[in-house]
Amino acid sequence: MKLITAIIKPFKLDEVRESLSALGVQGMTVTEVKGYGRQKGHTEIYRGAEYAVSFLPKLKIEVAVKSEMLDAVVDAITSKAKTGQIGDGKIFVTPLEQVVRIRTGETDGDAL
Amino acid sequence: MKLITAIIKPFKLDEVRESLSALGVQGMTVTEVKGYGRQKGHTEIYRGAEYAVSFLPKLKIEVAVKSEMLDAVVDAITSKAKTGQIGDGKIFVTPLEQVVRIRTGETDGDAL
Amino acid sequence: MKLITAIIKPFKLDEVRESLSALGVQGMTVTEVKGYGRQKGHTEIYRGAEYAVSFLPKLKIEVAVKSEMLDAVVDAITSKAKTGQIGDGKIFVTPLEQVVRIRTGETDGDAL
Amino acid sequence: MRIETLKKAGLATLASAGMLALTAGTAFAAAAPKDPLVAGDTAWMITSSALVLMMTIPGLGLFYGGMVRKKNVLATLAQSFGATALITVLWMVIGYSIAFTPNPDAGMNNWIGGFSYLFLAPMKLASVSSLAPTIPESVYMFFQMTFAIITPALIAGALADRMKFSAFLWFMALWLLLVYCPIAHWVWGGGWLGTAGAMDYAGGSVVHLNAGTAALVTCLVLGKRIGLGSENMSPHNLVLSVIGASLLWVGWFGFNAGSALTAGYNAGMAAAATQIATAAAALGWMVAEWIIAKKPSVLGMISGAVAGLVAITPASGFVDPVGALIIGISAGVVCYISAVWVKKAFGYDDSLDAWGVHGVGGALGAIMTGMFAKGAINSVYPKGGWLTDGNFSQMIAQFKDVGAVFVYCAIVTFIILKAIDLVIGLRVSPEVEVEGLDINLHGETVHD
Amino acid sequence: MRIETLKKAGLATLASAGMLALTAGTAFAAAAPKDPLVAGDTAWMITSSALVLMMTIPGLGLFYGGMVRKKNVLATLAQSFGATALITVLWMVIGYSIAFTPNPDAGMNNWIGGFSYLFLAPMKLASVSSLAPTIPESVYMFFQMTFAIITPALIAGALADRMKFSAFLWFMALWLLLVYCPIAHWVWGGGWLGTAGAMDYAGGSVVHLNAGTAALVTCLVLGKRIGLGSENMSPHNLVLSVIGASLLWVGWFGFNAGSALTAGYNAGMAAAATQIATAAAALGWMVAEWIIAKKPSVLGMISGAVAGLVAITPASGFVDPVGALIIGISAGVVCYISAVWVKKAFGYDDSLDAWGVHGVGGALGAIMTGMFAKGAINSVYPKGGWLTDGNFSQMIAQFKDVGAVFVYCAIVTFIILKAIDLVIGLRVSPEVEVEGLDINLHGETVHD
Amino acid sequence: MRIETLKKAGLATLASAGMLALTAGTAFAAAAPKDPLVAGDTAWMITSSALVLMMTIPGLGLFYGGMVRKKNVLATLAQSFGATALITVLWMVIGYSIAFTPNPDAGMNNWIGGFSYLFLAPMKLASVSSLAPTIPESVYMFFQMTFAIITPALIAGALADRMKFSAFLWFMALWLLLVYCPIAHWVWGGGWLGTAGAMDYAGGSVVHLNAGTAALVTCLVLGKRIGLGSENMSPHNLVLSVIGASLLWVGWFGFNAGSALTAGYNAGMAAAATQIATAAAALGWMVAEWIIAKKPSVLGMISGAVAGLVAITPASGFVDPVGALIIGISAGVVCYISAVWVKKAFGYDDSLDAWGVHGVGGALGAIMTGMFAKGAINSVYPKGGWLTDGNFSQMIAQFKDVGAVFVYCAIVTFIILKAIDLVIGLRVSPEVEVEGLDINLHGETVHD
Ligand SMILES: Nc1ncnc2c1ncn2[C@@H]1O[C@H](COP(=O)(O)OP(=O)(O)O)[C@@H](O)[C@H]1O
Ligand SMILES: Nc1ncnc2c1ncn2[C@@H]1O[C@H](COP(=O)(O)OP(=O)(O)O)[C@@H](O)[C@H]1O
Ligand SMILES: Nc1ncnc2c1ncn2[C@@H]1O[C@H](COP(=O)(O)OP(=O)(O)O)[C@@H](O)[C@H]1O
Repeated sequence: MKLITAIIKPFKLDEVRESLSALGVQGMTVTEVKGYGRQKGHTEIYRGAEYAVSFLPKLKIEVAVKSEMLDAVVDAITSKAKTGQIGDGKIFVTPLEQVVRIRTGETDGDAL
Repeated sequence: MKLITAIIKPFKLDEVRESLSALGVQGMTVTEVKGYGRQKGHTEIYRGAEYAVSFLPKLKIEVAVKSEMLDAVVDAITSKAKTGQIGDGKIFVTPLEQVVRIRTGETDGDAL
Repeated sequence: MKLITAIIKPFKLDEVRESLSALGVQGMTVTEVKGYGRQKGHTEIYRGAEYAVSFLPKLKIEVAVKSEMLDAVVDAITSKAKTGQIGDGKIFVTPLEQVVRIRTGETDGDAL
Repeated sequence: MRIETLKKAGLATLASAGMLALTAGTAFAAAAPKDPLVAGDTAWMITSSALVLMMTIPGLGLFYGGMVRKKNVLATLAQSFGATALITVLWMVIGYSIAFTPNPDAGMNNWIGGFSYLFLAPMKLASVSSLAPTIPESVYMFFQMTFAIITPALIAGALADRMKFSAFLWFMALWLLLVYCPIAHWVWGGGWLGTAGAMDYAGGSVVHLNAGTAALVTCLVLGKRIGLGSENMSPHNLVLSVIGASLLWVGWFGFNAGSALTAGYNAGMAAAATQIATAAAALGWMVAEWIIAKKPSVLGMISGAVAGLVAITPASGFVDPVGALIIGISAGVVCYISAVWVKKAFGYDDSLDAWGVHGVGGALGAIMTGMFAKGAINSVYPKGGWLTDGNFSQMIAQFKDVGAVFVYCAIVTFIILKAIDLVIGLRVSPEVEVEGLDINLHGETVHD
Repeated sequence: MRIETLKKAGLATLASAGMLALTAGTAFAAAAPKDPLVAGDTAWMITSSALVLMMTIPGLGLFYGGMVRKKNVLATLAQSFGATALITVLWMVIGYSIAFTPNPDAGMNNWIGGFSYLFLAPMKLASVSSLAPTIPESVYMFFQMTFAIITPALIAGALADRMKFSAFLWFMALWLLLVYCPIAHWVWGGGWLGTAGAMDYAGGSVVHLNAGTAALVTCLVLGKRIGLGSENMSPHNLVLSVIGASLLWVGWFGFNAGSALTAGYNAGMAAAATQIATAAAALGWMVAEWIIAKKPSVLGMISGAVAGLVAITPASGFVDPVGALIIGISAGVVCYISAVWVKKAFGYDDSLDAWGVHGVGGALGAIMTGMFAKGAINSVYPKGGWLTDGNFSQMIAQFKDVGAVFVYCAIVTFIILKAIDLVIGLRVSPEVEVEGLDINLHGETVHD
Repeated sequence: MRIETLKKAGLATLASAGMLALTAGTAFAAAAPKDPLVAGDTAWMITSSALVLMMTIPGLGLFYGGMVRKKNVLATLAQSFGATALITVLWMVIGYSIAFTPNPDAGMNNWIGGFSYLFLAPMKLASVSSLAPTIPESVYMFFQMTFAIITPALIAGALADRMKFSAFLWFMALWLLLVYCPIAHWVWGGGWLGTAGAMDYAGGSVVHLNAGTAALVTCLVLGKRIGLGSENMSPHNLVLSVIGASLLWVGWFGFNAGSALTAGYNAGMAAAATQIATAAAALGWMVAEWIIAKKPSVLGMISGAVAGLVAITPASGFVDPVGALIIGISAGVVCYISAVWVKKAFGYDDSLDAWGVHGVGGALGAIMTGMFAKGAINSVYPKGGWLTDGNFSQMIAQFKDVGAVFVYCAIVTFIILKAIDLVIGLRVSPEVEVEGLDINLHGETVHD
């Protein structure tokens, strides 16, 4: 199993979620994060003082999938979250050794 | 070492934390997240317009443990976070290659 | 490639970010989290009732790096985030199997 | 009505009702049926009514709303707002009639007002109530309405986080008619307690002890919040509570100085006493907490201010500045003890301390009025109080007042709550309570 | 000016202008050029002006600001605040002159006021307008200014989340001068609609229908918000909206009871009617929503209250409490339908329901004024309305009023918007709209 | 006191103190010791006092609270609220006496008032101060109290985020008694500056320059906030600041128009001037920032409004609308420069620009009063100002006023601060400053 972690632009969430549902992914976890990268931030004005805000709001999506789903899910996220503008974000894939569904105690594939 | 990531219902935090302390786990990190899954969300009313809120508030707990603690910790979380209702959440286990305690520079087992 | 996850004290963010930039790290993702550990929390007063707040505000920094950068980055974080006081935080290193830049579809080393 | 249109209508300016206001201040020297209206008094009393309304919305709503957990803040605001709407209509339909108009049966009048003012039918443009002889009755009715709104709304502090909204509205309606209206009539409307000499300038017993007692009964009937003692229930946003407390403080000048019903010396002295007592109570609570709990909390400072406002309510208009100072300090310290230590000791869950602050503060104020009233401050009560003017008998009148309100209110409130519980149930389900009232009762949340 | 300095200057107290206020209430019996000023009326009208200002800042700003998404809350507040500043200056420069001073040409006066009050030059310390004969003209000018501020500011509800701030300010300025000032003159300043017998106590057509119509035109010209229907656009923080609605309610006593221009019977009855109608409308919307949508939303309760305030605006001062009750209930239910169902059916994006509440509520109120006005409540209009006093002709006058305001406003608003769009563009770029107005237009965000 | 109880007591209505208010407006024509009280003036002055109180709580608290970082918002609110409580009591104990009652020694009276009003002992129900001859002294004392509260509270803008709460309270107390009370006496209480002809209607020098000067000294003594220049210190929630600024604006009518002490022509003209100058200043700052920094920030607009309010404070009641317009525009632009560019250039950390807005704006207003005062607007000062009436000598009086206040205030403030620092320390520890004042000083946080 793999844990796919994607950093995306916030307003892309709904599109991504729908495309993953279409692939049969039944769950995901989303966190509000701040991203620093090639995309420049903005400045805020405070009575003449300007503060550089270098971190931009992003969303982090975490999806645990069976290994065979990996490519399809990565492709779906890549295509749906893309605007072609700088700052579209990244996808990270990490190995996942074990999954448990708390409600039932089911593990691994059954737990997803 | 393993990194255990659990998505749980928010009001279960205190119970889970206490049971982990009892096992000798000395630290954890908690993030407010929004979860999408089998558990249905709710709708919000806005002057007749209804917005489906499909993401529900959850907490993500991250605990780094020595490998030998893994099962005990997973079991403790499973039993304490369980309500038996849909939406109780998941536990994910990923390999952890290195840990450093910033204050002292200690690494791995000593750093936990 | 490796995914470095560091829990640090919030006011250390700017120093850490600058030192990583100096090393050539071009991006990172930051999340507000609450940490529980050896550092004691505080109590809040509510008309005589005291509530123990055992979780303290921390920041979680995630940086994906090529494996050869790993030690330099861990060292930089360790030295910059350190105050020597309890609660300085931890660094966790996990394996990273794949990275994709959403904007371009570049993968792995190129995507960082 | 713009004056332009007055002229259009071909009327001489003096004939217009608006102009009577002008005449009012002057016609004494003239002949003919004099108009009793004083423009300055009317200006002050409409202003006072608006100020007292502001105490409830948004004042009280924010004061309470900031203290609950975030998942319940909108539900808490909905209680103040809903109570305001509901009680306004009920007051117009029947409340004013039974509280502030005379009962034709003089014996009955001791207990309840008349029924001839249903829907305010007899209230004409130029009606003037004998209870407020220099302002339009429409204004007096409105001013009293704002008191009738805030009194039940105060109870919400004891039932926060766990009552159904439907049950809440039924409770507000029944309590208004069965508890507030009779008691207001007893003390202010010509009933037996006023006749017996009770001094209650702006509602120490009628408003605060009354609401506080109902709050105590309600939290006992409802039971504790789920998670009390284990979960962190500290106020989610005290910024809101500070705004609320500040607006309560500002609006309270309508409450206390407005209770003079005129814009004169009495209103001025009541305003001064209110300000002094409130500040002294805020300091009193702050210092007590600083000594005992080591830190002066913001919640403590604003709670102290509210305690001072409550305690000076019956006394303002009767006491001088020094009396106000003493009452204020006492209220700050006593209510700190009652909200913090007594509640802990007895273990009831008066969530936001409606009893601890309003009940205790109201009773304290009523009794201290008997001690510190000064004949020289209010010529209508030339005998003054016990410590100031040696008139011990006033203490008895005050205790009688406090006792009567407490007992009657406690019993009837209990009956009302049990009846509602039987028919539709008082409390939300545990799931709803845990997930939050906002989303479950109103379908909304704060998205911050 | 402190009185101390008065005495320093060696003047007898009576000679000071301040003292004239004192004399005013009394000089009738004396000889000499009597001073028309009534201190009580002046006190009430300055208070009223401050209350109406509070309706816009912070009232309306918060009411709207809580309903938008978090990324636009500061921009929404900036609209109310900026409009207040801009319109104040324009009103002083020219607005008051063309709205409320007579045009020397009597024919022209039907359509527009005179131009001699530019920069308020003729307004001296002791000037008194014939439209408000017992208060200083400075106060009357200020009171009317606060109406001129809130009316255009109301339109912001329809253009939320997508208009440029520069275009917004141009729109406010042009609309004030080309739409509001003429219409205010027609109805209140001596123009043709007032002469034709339209009853509009405090601005059902001049203020609310007018702003509502402009809102409808604006949202049609601007088009829908990006993401409407797919994105969650529910209000980000209804706590702000509840504060806003509450301050609107409280401030509205300045609006309606202030429109009596005196502190007398008319003001009192207008205040009572306002309170009753508002509460009834809040309940009306709440009950309708509870039945249809199964939950009484907080947004619904406060929207209902605002609908009631709007609908009673033209009627207050003409109707009795029962009339107010009927108008209130109707407004709550009708505006619920218009804001929820009609908007859905037609599909325009009146983001915060400026048309649905102010336009529809204003028109409804104007028409119901024709039904429920009572001769006994306002001696200047002894004929009363249709259902109360059988005077059907008033209905015609009211429909004429509504029709004239709607048609004129719709056309001129459309032209103004198109002109601005041509020259500087009305709408922000899609990127700005998606990322948020706060950071892009004002360089600031809320950091909660 | 309800009138019902009056009658119960068997007194004729006229004998009641409440009724005197009625008589007041009318008794001129009658015989006997006439009552000087005017109900309309009293109504307005109680209202004004409540409005000025609202400026501090919650107005100023929110204005400042929204500008600090989230970890300090409650501590900032605690400063305003605590100052209000503390100063109220001190004012009653001694402040009013030394500021506004005459010193029996005429020479001393130039510098400080008398000591016979400790605890307000001589103030009876029907006392009237010679400084405000148509309202109860209780109201005059209360009105002046609200000025005494807000003036020290304004200083909090310069010490935000880093002062101990205990030190803050000591500072408020000592500064009130050693700086504010004497200066108020000099200008308004019969002291040397008023005698010398300084014109300061509502406190340009007494309140704003005074508080601003103290702010400058305080931020120099305290030193900069940790992290200034590197950390993001932008305002955490400007919604709060907009509410605060709006309530300051609304409340300021009590401040300026209330300073007429009567509800007459002077109050009206002062209100109009206040509104115009404020709006003009908001536009002035906005336009200046739009041109220079490319974006009109919300913080800029509200800061401009406050600058306008400050600058018109000494001038309102002396200038006509055009004078107000000029003062307003000047204030907006000058304070923008002072808060943004001057502060940057000199590098002091006047965190929330208490000096940049109140100090600079107050001095500017005082001087422009000397230019634009018009004899025709205030009959007590028939000579008017320099540019309007050619009376250059007024400029000298104004500069003297500004200089005296600046020098005295700066020196005494410095001494007070050093003394407190020596005894208990002024500043929190660096750990506390970094972690936040809310949790460390008050044990509370905002849980949003
Ligand atoms: N090395 C990295 N480690 C973790 N997160 C990263 C890294 N690089 C970028 N990110 C995340 O991806 C987001 C987008 O990256 P950015 O460099 O701005 O644009 P792009 O994805 O188009 O290259 C950043 O805001 C940050 O959240
Ligand atoms: N495949 C997944 N990847 C990541 N998180 C998931 C996944 N499936 C579920 N979750 C998380 O677990 C939570 C609970 O899942 P849900 O399907 O609602 O109920 P249950 O755990 O009872 O099966 C979700 O809200 C989401 O946060
Ligand atoms: N086993 C753990 N797993 C995950 N996070 C941890 C763990 N131990 C500590 N942390 C995180 O590191 C932070 C600092 O840890 P703490 O024990 O307080 O101090 P120190 O890092 O100085 O030993 C905690 O607040 C928590 O966020």
